Amino acid sequence: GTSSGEGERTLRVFAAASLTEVFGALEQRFEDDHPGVDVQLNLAGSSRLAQQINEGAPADVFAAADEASMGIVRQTGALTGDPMIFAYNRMTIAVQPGNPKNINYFTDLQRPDLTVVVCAPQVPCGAATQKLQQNTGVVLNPVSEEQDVKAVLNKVAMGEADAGMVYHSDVVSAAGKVEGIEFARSSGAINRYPIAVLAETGQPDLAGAFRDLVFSETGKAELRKAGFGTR
Amino acid sequence: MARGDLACRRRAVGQAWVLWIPAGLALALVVLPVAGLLVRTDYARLPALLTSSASLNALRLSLVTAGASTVACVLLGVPLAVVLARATGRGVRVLRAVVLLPLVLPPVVGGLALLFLFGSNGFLGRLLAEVADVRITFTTAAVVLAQTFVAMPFLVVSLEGALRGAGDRYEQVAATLGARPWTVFRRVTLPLLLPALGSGAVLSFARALGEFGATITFAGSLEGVTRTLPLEVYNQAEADVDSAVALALLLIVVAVVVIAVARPKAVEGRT
Amino acid sequence: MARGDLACRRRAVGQAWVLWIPAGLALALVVLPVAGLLVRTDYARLPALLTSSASLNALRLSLVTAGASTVACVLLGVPLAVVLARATGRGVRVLRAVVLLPLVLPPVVGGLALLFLFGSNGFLGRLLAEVADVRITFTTAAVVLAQTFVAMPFLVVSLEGALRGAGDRYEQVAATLGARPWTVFRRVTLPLLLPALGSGAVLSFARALGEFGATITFAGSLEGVTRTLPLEVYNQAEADVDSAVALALLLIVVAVVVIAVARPKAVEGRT
Amino acid sequence: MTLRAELELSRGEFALSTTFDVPAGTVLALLGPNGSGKSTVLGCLAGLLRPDRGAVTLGGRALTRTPRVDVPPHRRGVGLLAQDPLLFPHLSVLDNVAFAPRSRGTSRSRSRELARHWLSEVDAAEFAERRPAQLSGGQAQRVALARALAGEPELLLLDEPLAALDVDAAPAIRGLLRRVLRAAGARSARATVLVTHDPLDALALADHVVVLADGGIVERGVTRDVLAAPRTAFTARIAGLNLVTGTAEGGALRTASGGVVSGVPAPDVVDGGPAVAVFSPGSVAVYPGDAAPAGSPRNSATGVVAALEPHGPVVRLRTEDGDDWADGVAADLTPAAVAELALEPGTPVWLSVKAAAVAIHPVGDEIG
Amino acid sequence: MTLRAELELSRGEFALSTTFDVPAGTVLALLGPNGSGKSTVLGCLAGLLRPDRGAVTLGGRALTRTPRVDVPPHRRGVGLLAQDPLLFPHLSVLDNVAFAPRSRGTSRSRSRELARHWLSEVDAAEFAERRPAQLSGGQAQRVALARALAGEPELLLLDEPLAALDVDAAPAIRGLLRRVLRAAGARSARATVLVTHDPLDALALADHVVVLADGGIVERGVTRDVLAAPRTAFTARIAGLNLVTGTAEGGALRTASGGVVSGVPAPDVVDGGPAVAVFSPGSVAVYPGDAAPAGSPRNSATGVVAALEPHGPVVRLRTEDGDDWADGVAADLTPAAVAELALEPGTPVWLSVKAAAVAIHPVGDEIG
Ligand SMILES: Nc1ncnc2c1ncn2[C@@H]1O[C@H](COP(=O)(O)OP(=O)(O)OP(=O)(O)O)[C@@H](O)[C@H]1O
Ligand SMILES: Nc1ncnc2c1ncn2[C@@H]1O[C@H](COP(=O)(O)OP(=O)(O)OP(=O)(O)O)[C@@H](O)[C@H]1O
Ligand code: MOO
Ligand SMILES: [Mg+2]
Ligand SMILES: [Mg+2]
Repeated sequence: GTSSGEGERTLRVFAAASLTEVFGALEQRFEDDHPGVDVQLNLAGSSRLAQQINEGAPADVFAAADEASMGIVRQTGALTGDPMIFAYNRMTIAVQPGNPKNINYFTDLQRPDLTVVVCAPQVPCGAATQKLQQNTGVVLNPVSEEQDVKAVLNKVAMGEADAGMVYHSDVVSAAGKVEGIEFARSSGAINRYPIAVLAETGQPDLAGAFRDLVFSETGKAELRKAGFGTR
Repeated sequence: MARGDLACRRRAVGQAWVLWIPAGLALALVVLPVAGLLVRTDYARLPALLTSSASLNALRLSLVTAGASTVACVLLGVPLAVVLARATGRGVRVLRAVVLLPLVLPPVVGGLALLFLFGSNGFLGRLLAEVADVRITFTTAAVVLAQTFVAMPFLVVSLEGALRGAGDRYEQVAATLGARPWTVFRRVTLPLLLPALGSGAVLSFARALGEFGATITFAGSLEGVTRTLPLEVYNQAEADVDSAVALALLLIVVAVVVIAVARPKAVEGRT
Repeated sequence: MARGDLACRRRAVGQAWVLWIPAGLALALVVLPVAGLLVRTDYARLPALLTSSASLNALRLSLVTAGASTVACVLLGVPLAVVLARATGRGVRVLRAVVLLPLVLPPVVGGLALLFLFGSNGFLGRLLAEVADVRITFTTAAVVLAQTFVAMPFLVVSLEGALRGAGDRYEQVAATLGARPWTVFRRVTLPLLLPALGSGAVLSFARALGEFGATITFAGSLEGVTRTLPLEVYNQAEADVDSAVALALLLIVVAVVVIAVARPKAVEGRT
Repeated sequence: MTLRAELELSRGEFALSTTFDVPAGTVLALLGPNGSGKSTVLGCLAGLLRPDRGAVTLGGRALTRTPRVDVPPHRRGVGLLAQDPLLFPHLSVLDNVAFAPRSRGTSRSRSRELARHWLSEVDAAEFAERRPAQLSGGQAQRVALARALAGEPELLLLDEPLAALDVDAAPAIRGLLRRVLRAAGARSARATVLVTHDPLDALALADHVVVLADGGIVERGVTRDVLAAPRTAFTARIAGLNLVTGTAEGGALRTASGGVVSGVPAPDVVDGGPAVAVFSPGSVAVYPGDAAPAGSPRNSATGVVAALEPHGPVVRLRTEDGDDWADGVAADLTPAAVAELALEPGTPVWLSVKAAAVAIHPVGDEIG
Repeated sequence: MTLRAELELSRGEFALSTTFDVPAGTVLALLGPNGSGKSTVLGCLAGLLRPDRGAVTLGGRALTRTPRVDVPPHRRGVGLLAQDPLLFPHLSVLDNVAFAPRSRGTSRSRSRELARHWLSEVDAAEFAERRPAQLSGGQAQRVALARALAGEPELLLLDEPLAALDVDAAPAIRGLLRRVLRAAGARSARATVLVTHDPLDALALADHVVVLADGGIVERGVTRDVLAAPRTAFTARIAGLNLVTGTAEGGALRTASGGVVSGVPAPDVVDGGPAVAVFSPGSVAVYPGDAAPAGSPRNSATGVVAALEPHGPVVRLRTEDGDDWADGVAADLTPAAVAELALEPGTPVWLSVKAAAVAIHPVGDEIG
């Protein structure tokens, strides 16, 4: 669909909120490549997007931040083909710039003098944190279980919390407002980002083209720039 | 009100000075955080942010939808308030409680409820799709619907309070002068209700303007179509809190302008 | 009101039947989505959900905090409304607009504003930490503060409308009878304000009960401490929409009970 | 449009029970003490109050017939001027008065024309553009009257229309009401019920009078007859007359305490039946308490001065602790006489009335 | 507590400008047509309205002195009974009356006791437990009066306290006011300003009278003097007298149109000065229009019957289109005379008044 003669077409891409920057850039690129096509990003939490799709939202592409959300949509047979993983994200400890509290290991987060913030177990980053705790036997005592990872990041960035469990990509996008502390066991909880074209789409060609853009070198470069891992 | 012997060049009744203490506290509670926002704003980036197409689209959309839903609230809510305030019977008391429900529903749940009703699997959604080939979800109409849903109780409750407080003496007089109920409504109830309608409409407009949860759940977040200013703020906050704060400032400015322009006329213009 | 010649065994003024059309529409807009929720609820799981400790904790916390912030709204908001409604001078008009700001701030931004003020880098936050070694963020007090911040304008606006509508004739009479301003406030202004105070308090309570964005931003979300029912609903919705809906039902039931118990006394009990 | 009303209603301890007619083209004055139910009756006629039991018909059309018929106020063709002016605060004076014609579908310009007419009738034309809040008490009252009249209702209900009016306005408005209420021609079909405390209003405006007390009718009849020959103490006081109740006995009246009041019996007095003696305060002579009056007056008794009040050119004296009929009697004296007799509250006096000045009336079954 | 007031204020087109004193222990009656500014004056005295310029002192204490002093209402020690009863709707009748003592710090039980006392004084004790909404118009008025009196204010302001009262209540309340307002002893220090339309109230209650018209004082003096010898048409009509203005000329009055009214001049009449002729309606004889009256009456002129109104036992005739002084004159006739002369509106008549019945008063500079 590169012909501009067919008039305005709209491609609706439902993407997890954590993909805001990456997909914003890809939208621009895709629209440049496909004149007459307007990409509309619907950005929200993955599970909310899944809910919307199941209630009949007009989506062409769905990019989720976790496999569980994709699974909810898949169950209803709304996908064409299997979802494909296009990005990875690993957990990291976000601390204030300069690491004033001297946090170096995951076990440091047990220190009673620290204010720690994590995601709620119901959201992907919280699930990952929980998994890490199980793997390591560390028991965190957070002051808050946030609903999304950006909230955790903000609490650290604003100095309310000394440390927060976030994704690597979040530390990258925070551009110096927080510092990431890598730790060895983080590989035990890798988060996978799946993407799929929806069965109800009226324009499988365009949707496929967008998915391909995500997997292209351009896409990968954008994802890496934002701190995601790619295949 | 009816007699003006003491209505002009009146001296205001003195206020107990102790009232100023809690009043000042209340004011501080409201003003200080907002002032804090102002202090923390990154003014250098304001111009760029405010002129970005995303912001302008969101602003335009917010004004249009909040305006439309305020109109809808007034058109539907005023009759509802009048009926509830003046009707007698026990069913009415239950209805009164029901009308308040959207107030307590977390907006996200309200959005879900709307989705369940107007979504393509919902009762009305299917009906509309079959009969008129119309889809509501993810359209600007859905935004207006969501905002109206959450904002209407504000209008209804403020009007009902005013209606009960005022009593129906003037309406009774109008009836004895031969005015049919519709005339009474139009020429007596409504004009006397104007001050309360003013504040009620401001409340609904404000609630609609700030509405987030129900909108994102029911209408999604599509730029230019359903991404209102609060959704754009949320979107920005994902990327960068400071730009979200700057955008929120825009919202504040818009609100203050609207309130300052609309309120004096509606609320105070009853000389 | 003053004369009761026509006050008892009164016939209600007839309502124009055309009013029932928009009123019915308005009612439908509110009732149908809620009914949709009821239909979609998975009743089999209700008992388990509602007795889970997370739900019970959230319910308890919600009732306590919404109650406390309603009390705070009343204690602070009533004086503010009286001062705003009765004071003259041009500064007052600006103050009036300022009081409405929390209404239009998206709650998340409101939460940010509170964080900027009471957070550990905030002006008051640092002050409190140094003077009293008290941290507010992430505590139940923060929840109450956030709820009070967002709910107060509702109280103030509804009261102010009522105060202006009623005029100050009775207050003037009281002053000529030798009542000092504080006595006038306590024995005349306040009792006459009761119906409006009733609906205003219900509005604030409802707003506080449903508050989500400011709470999660400013107070965080920790079971038993800051995770109120809306936060729990939101949390559940991430994992399982149906259980979120069921929880929302709990919220609805609580709200209806509170309103049904509180409202008739406050709003209608003025015979 | 003849009005027939039959009303029963209770409000707390107060119970109303009345039946009366107002023939088309006539005015009925409703008199009675404060709280006797006058405003309540008007409320029922206007359709603002619902009687517990009763029927109201206007020109044969049923307005109320419990429990089924209850025509709403706006379809009754009534006009009510309530005890409070209750002008619509948001409308100008002109639009207030134009309200009724507008409501009946008259064009805006015609309604305003009508309103101007009625405003000038009540001498309030100059206030046309004001808000009600900018009127004085009496001005508001006049505008409210104009508003009620402008509707040209078939049944006009006026609750103390002349209260709050000054000495110039009151007779002017009374004259206007006379013209409007009693005019011949098309409008004469109108029935009017007028609540008043002023016998002058009743005399000037009403064909018939009904006197209410405690929710019941205690007296009724042609205005002049009732006021000239009142049968209850209240009516007598309204009419400015003294009235003593008792039983007719040989052309005189025997009081409950056994005394006798001589007088001129009316033709329909029945010996042994209940009756009243009526005499004017001007016919009561007063003597200092130590000197029993000698001479012709057949009725004399002792009392104590309770009050002395100027009453136009004379001073009206009222007694208390009186012997027999001389209790609570009013007597009019010249100021000179008051000074000469050194009368003041507490002074014991003799009262005397010539029998020729006393009328004895039977008290019929109709009453009570 | 002597009250001294000097008030200037404008409200729209209306401008008030008055100066008056009320010596301690006396009552001033404020008379005047509707809209003349009576309620406005009370509002200024009570501190509810702020005069543009002026001063109010009570017993030497400045209550208002523009532009600086303006004592708020609750510290003035005033009690105001406004034209509307305005009972607090949320308090029982008893608590309404107990409001003022409570506000001054009296204990609850003592306040209630006081309230019960004042309620029984106005004969409203039985309503103590009711809400104001359950009172009739007159009942509410009485309770409002009790409320104003219960405060035992140093300055009492009463705006038509007797309007809406029935014939029994009005004299009773008038008596109560007399007792309260004019009692000797501690309370006699109180000053009272009483607005009324009724000359009877003024005569019964007030020491002095001030007559307002259009915001200015047109007449003032001792009540009896002013009402007996009114110098403005309005006061004359209040007092029920006819009044003709003109210039004194040789013991008679020359009117503006050149006619002469003969009468008995007062000692202070100055030839060539402004003066008035005053005569009562009862002294005016009326003859059919075709027969000029012969005989002694020195004043006679023609006019046309404008209105005939029952006025107590007589009929009061008012003329229009009159020749010279005979315009707008009132004459009292017996009903029999009216019938015999076949008088009705429009009938031309001759009026005549004996000079002995006409008093000629000078009009002083004090007026206007
Ligand atoms: N809402 C009420 N509840 C109980 N009693 C009431 C109520 N309203 C009025 N009443 C009583 O009903 C009686 C009749 O009142 P109504 O107003 O008809 O008197 P009225 O004849 O018009 O008196 P007035 O001359 O003082 O206006 C009074 O005794 C009054 O106290
Ligand atoms: N708010 C106002 N604006 C303009 N004019 C007003 C206002 N209030 C009152 N007036 C005018 O002021 C004048 C004096 O009013 P006031 O109420 O003092 O009269 P009053 O002597 O008490 O009359 P009444 O006997 O009718 O009660 C009136 O002409 C009235 O129309
Ligand atoms: O994009 Mo998410 O669902 O906030 O981790
Ligand atoms: Mg009445
Ligand atoms: Mg007045």
